[in-house]
Amino acid sequence: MKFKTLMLSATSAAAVTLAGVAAHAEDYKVVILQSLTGGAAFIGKNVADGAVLAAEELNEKGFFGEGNQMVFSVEDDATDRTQTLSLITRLAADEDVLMVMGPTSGSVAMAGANVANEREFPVMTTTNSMEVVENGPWSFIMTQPASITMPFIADYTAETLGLERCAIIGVKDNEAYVALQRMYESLITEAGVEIVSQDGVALADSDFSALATKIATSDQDCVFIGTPAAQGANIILQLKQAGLDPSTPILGHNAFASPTFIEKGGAAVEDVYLIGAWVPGGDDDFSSAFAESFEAKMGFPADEWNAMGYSGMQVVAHAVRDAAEAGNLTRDGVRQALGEQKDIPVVVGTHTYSYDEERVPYFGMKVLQVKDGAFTVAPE
Amino acid sequence: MLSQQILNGLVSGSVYALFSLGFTLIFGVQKLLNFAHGATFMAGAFIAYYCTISGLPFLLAIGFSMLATGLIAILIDLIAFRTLRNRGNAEFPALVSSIGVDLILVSIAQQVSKTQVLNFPFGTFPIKFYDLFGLRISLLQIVILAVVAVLVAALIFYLRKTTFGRQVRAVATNERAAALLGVNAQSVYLQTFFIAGALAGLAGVLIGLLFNSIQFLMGEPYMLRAFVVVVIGGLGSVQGAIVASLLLGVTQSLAVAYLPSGLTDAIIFGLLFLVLLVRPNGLFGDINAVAGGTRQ
Amino acid sequence: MIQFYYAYQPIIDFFLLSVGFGYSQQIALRAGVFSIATAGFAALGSYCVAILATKTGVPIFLTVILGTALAAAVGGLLALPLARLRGAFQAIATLAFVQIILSLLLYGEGFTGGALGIVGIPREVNTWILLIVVGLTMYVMWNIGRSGMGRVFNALRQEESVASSLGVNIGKYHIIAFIISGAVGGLFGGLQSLYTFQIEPHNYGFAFIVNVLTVVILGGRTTLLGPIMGALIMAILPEIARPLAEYRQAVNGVILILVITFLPNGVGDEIVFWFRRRKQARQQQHRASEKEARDAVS
Amino acid sequence: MTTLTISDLHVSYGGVKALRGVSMHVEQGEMVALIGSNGAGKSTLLNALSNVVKRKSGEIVFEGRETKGMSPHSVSRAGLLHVPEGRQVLGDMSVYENLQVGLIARGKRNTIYTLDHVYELFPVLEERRDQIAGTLSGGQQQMLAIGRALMGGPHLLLLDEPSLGLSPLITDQVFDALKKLNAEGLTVLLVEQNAHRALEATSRAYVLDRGQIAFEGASEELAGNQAVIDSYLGA
Repeated sequence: MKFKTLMLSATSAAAVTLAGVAAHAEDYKVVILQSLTGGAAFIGKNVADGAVLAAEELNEKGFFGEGNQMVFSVEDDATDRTQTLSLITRLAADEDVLMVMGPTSGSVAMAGANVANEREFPVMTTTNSMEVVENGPWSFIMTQPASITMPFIADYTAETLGLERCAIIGVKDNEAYVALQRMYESLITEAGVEIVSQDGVALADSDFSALATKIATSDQDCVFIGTPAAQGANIILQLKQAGLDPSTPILGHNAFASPTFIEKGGAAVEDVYLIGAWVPGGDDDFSSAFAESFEAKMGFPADEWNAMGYSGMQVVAHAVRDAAEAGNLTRDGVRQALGEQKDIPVVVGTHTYSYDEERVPYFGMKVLQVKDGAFTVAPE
Repeated sequence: MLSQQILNGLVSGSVYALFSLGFTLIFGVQKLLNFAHGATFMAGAFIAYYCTISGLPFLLAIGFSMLATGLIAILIDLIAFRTLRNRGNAEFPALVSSIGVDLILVSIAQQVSKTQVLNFPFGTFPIKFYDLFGLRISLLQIVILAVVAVLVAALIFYLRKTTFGRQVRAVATNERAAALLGVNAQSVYLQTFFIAGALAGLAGVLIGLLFNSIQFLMGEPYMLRAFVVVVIGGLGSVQGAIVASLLLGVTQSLAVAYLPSGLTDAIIFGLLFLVLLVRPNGLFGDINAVAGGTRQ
Repeated sequence: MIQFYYAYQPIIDFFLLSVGFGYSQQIALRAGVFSIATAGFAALGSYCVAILATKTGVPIFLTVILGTALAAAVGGLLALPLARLRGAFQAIATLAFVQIILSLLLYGEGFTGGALGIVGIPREVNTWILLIVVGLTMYVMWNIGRSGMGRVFNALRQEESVASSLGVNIGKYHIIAFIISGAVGGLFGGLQSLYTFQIEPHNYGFAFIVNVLTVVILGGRTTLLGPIMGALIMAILPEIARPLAEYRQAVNGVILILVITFLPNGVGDEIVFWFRRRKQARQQQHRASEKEARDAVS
Repeated sequence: MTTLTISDLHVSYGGVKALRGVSMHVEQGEMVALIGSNGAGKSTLLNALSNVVKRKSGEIVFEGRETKGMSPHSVSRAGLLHVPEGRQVLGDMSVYENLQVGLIARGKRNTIYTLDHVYELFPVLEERRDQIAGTLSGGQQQMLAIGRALMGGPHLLLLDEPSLGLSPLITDQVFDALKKLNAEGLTVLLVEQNAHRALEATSRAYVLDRGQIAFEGASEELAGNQAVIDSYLGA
């Protein structure tokens, strides 16, 4: 009895939250469900900010046609699998919601994919994990899997720079970073680069003195660092302080493409190579306009995840509009339209976003280099 | 490379010592595990960081941060420990309530920092390197070693030679007998918490500076390390904690240098297990207890 | 009701799993063992099931049994060194045990998938299975509570010296408590594997330890109702406190402090104790009125 | 002048009534014995005097001041020093350090009991000043416990079973020291199971039986009253 009363009060509390998003016939209801708190907040919060800006702009521009608009709400998956499961389950039970943009990453994204496929409810997770795609036809990924991004930096290592002996530092306790690192290792090994050492740090670590001394005193002609931006900058600082030969090229992946990287690393990260989908400030009309309006709205410059969120929302909006125009404004209609998106203008990569037949996203990458405290496109 | 790694380990170990001393002091006096010690350490780094970026001179920021973490520790005692202690048999309840305090402090720091990794602005402390018999040592490392050595000596002097230190040890050994001799145990508790908090706060600042990184979760690995330190050194033993901290720092450095670095944790926690098996009271648990061994 | 179940099913499942882990934690505390090893047992059980289910053709129900047995065996082994330790040292040693398990899971990439964990575990467990297993676990716990073993555990928790003076072999009962704690932890770890498709070492870290401790502290350390109440509150809290989402951890912290300080027995135990006291009072009253009646007649 | 007055003191331990209306007094300069069988409530009475256990009701007036609500350390700082049963020396600390801790209760009060005085009374403490207290023999620990209390400048010394576990020879030494202290003017309340020794050393005595004063009078008189000794002390 007591149990029931408690559960009922929980239900009504939830109903109040959802009532905020009123439904009209010409409203396209999408929920942006990202990690606003918890371990992946540095991704999810930024993606959500970018996506919200995009949705507002599209509504303002009348993108969906006369009188129509996208109605969106932002929810927090809290980087917590259980809460994600319950939120998506509940959203799936609300027939007005067409799709969810989210959840963010890791096991949370995977959990979201499970429910989505079980309940036939389209989700576009932020992650790049192919397992989400393989989980079923209703779960999509927004970012490019390692098999697409890592060749950019691996080719640059082996061919453009012609390096031969690489030391690798990765994160041991985060699956996304491990996956990127493994991909890089196999690509450069194939290209004939020798891996001289492999070390894993924990995300919470900050003491790299022993590791830095070990690498600074060993023999290699490049160091690849596959960690988050702030941690990577810190590792590079400690490597340089431990006396690493300043001419040794240091390479990283797209996690480094964040203002934090330069801010934390200062002079130590000068000349570091990395890949990024986003060139800060933008590198064509669309992306420059985005950079400007984002900074005007938020008061700080957009980073890679803001740009990703903004781009992802463009794709979602096109899919929703295509479904509506095809007269099939159902979850299944949106799902089909999403998987068929081709050459959507975005602000990241090579500026167009497409899903292939396997629903793998492609928008390209750029090899960047830190020069004079800013990201610039690396010399070919 | 070997001697360089030992040096790295000694520097890390000396900061572990600073961190663990307060933890072991509280255990020595109260026989309670203060799980919020890691969060106090984190708070020290945070407070000094925000003081520094708001323009306070760095030394003043350190002083302010130590004062603040000392007071935080006193609050922890008042909020989480006092009622439980008065009720008796507080060992388990106190662990739980200090975990509660830990969650609160970490959550606040998470909100304040928006989960970002912070670092002291460049130039907060001059980066200079010296070549010492082929060893590369930074000014900061020298300062840290010196500060820790001075503080540890001061703490030992304080516990051994001053009236207050004797009161601390009296309460640690036998609280009731101490009360009958006119020792005010409550004030001893508050003072040991203050000292423990201030030392943890300083350790936080030093770690934040040395490794260039301040974040809301930074306390957790240090808390786990402190468990290793106090078990190997003997819970409540000040000398034991110092020796064990340095040993741990060096072991860890060498493990990273010569073994697969992914195994470091398994190695140090395995070591802890081994010590518990062979010597349940720690390597130095019985002989060198300063803050008191087992309560009579 | 069906609609309700449909919308809240993950919360219900989460609640049932929490209850299971809660019993694993509770049995140790109940016997006076200061253990936080449940996270390690759960990790062992879930990885055993996940590895067997994805890499071999072992029937699913057998994988769960093997996972349970593995965790129980490790629990028994763990008890041997722990029997020599007391209080705080037991807590630290069990924490070290969890850390060792986690770092081995991260390190043994070829076998455990490292940080990536194991994916594609068949989803064989649903609410009904969880409900049945929780029911069975409760039945076993109930029997332990009623048996002599339950009384020995109570004696051990309250005063070890008294128990040993009564000729109780403390070590033996600690080992039994650890084996049960391991078995239950491993069992629900295995079920969790088969429920969530995917597991990673991170699932069994500090957050897990705090959650399962909270369930038992909040609910109660001695009664069957304890973990149920604790898990119920922990499952509902995030739903009704969604506006506090950003401070969820802090809210958990405040709850821990308040409960352990002002309601040291936990919500569930307090409820059971209240009913027991009322029953006793009624019986006394009943006897008194009977006596009165007799007196009046004679 | 009356040093200590106890009126109608009741103390309960978890429902068990340990003291049931005890009234007694100790005059300045007196050495008074409190005797009684095991479990009569002697230690409880001393613990209630030093506020280590809370009383249920009754009054305790020490040097004209009601001690109710004072914490144990304030009571000892006021000059009421309690040498507990089993001596309870600070086992990890040296003899000298134990004596130094004793100083805390003295505060700024003047007293004739200096370190030299204690060393004169118990020369063995000076010989072993750097030894760890836990390694002393039982008799030496008892001397240390008394010496430590003296450092606190007592106006009233409560002694709980000083002869417990000591050889007759050592017991003699301890009692000689107590007599000497009393002769110098120290007020002492002595709890003993060894009734003959206690009565021989003191001027007045109380017999405690099941939480109540069963008999009081001059020690000499009591020592001669074999009937009382047999019925209350079972010795």
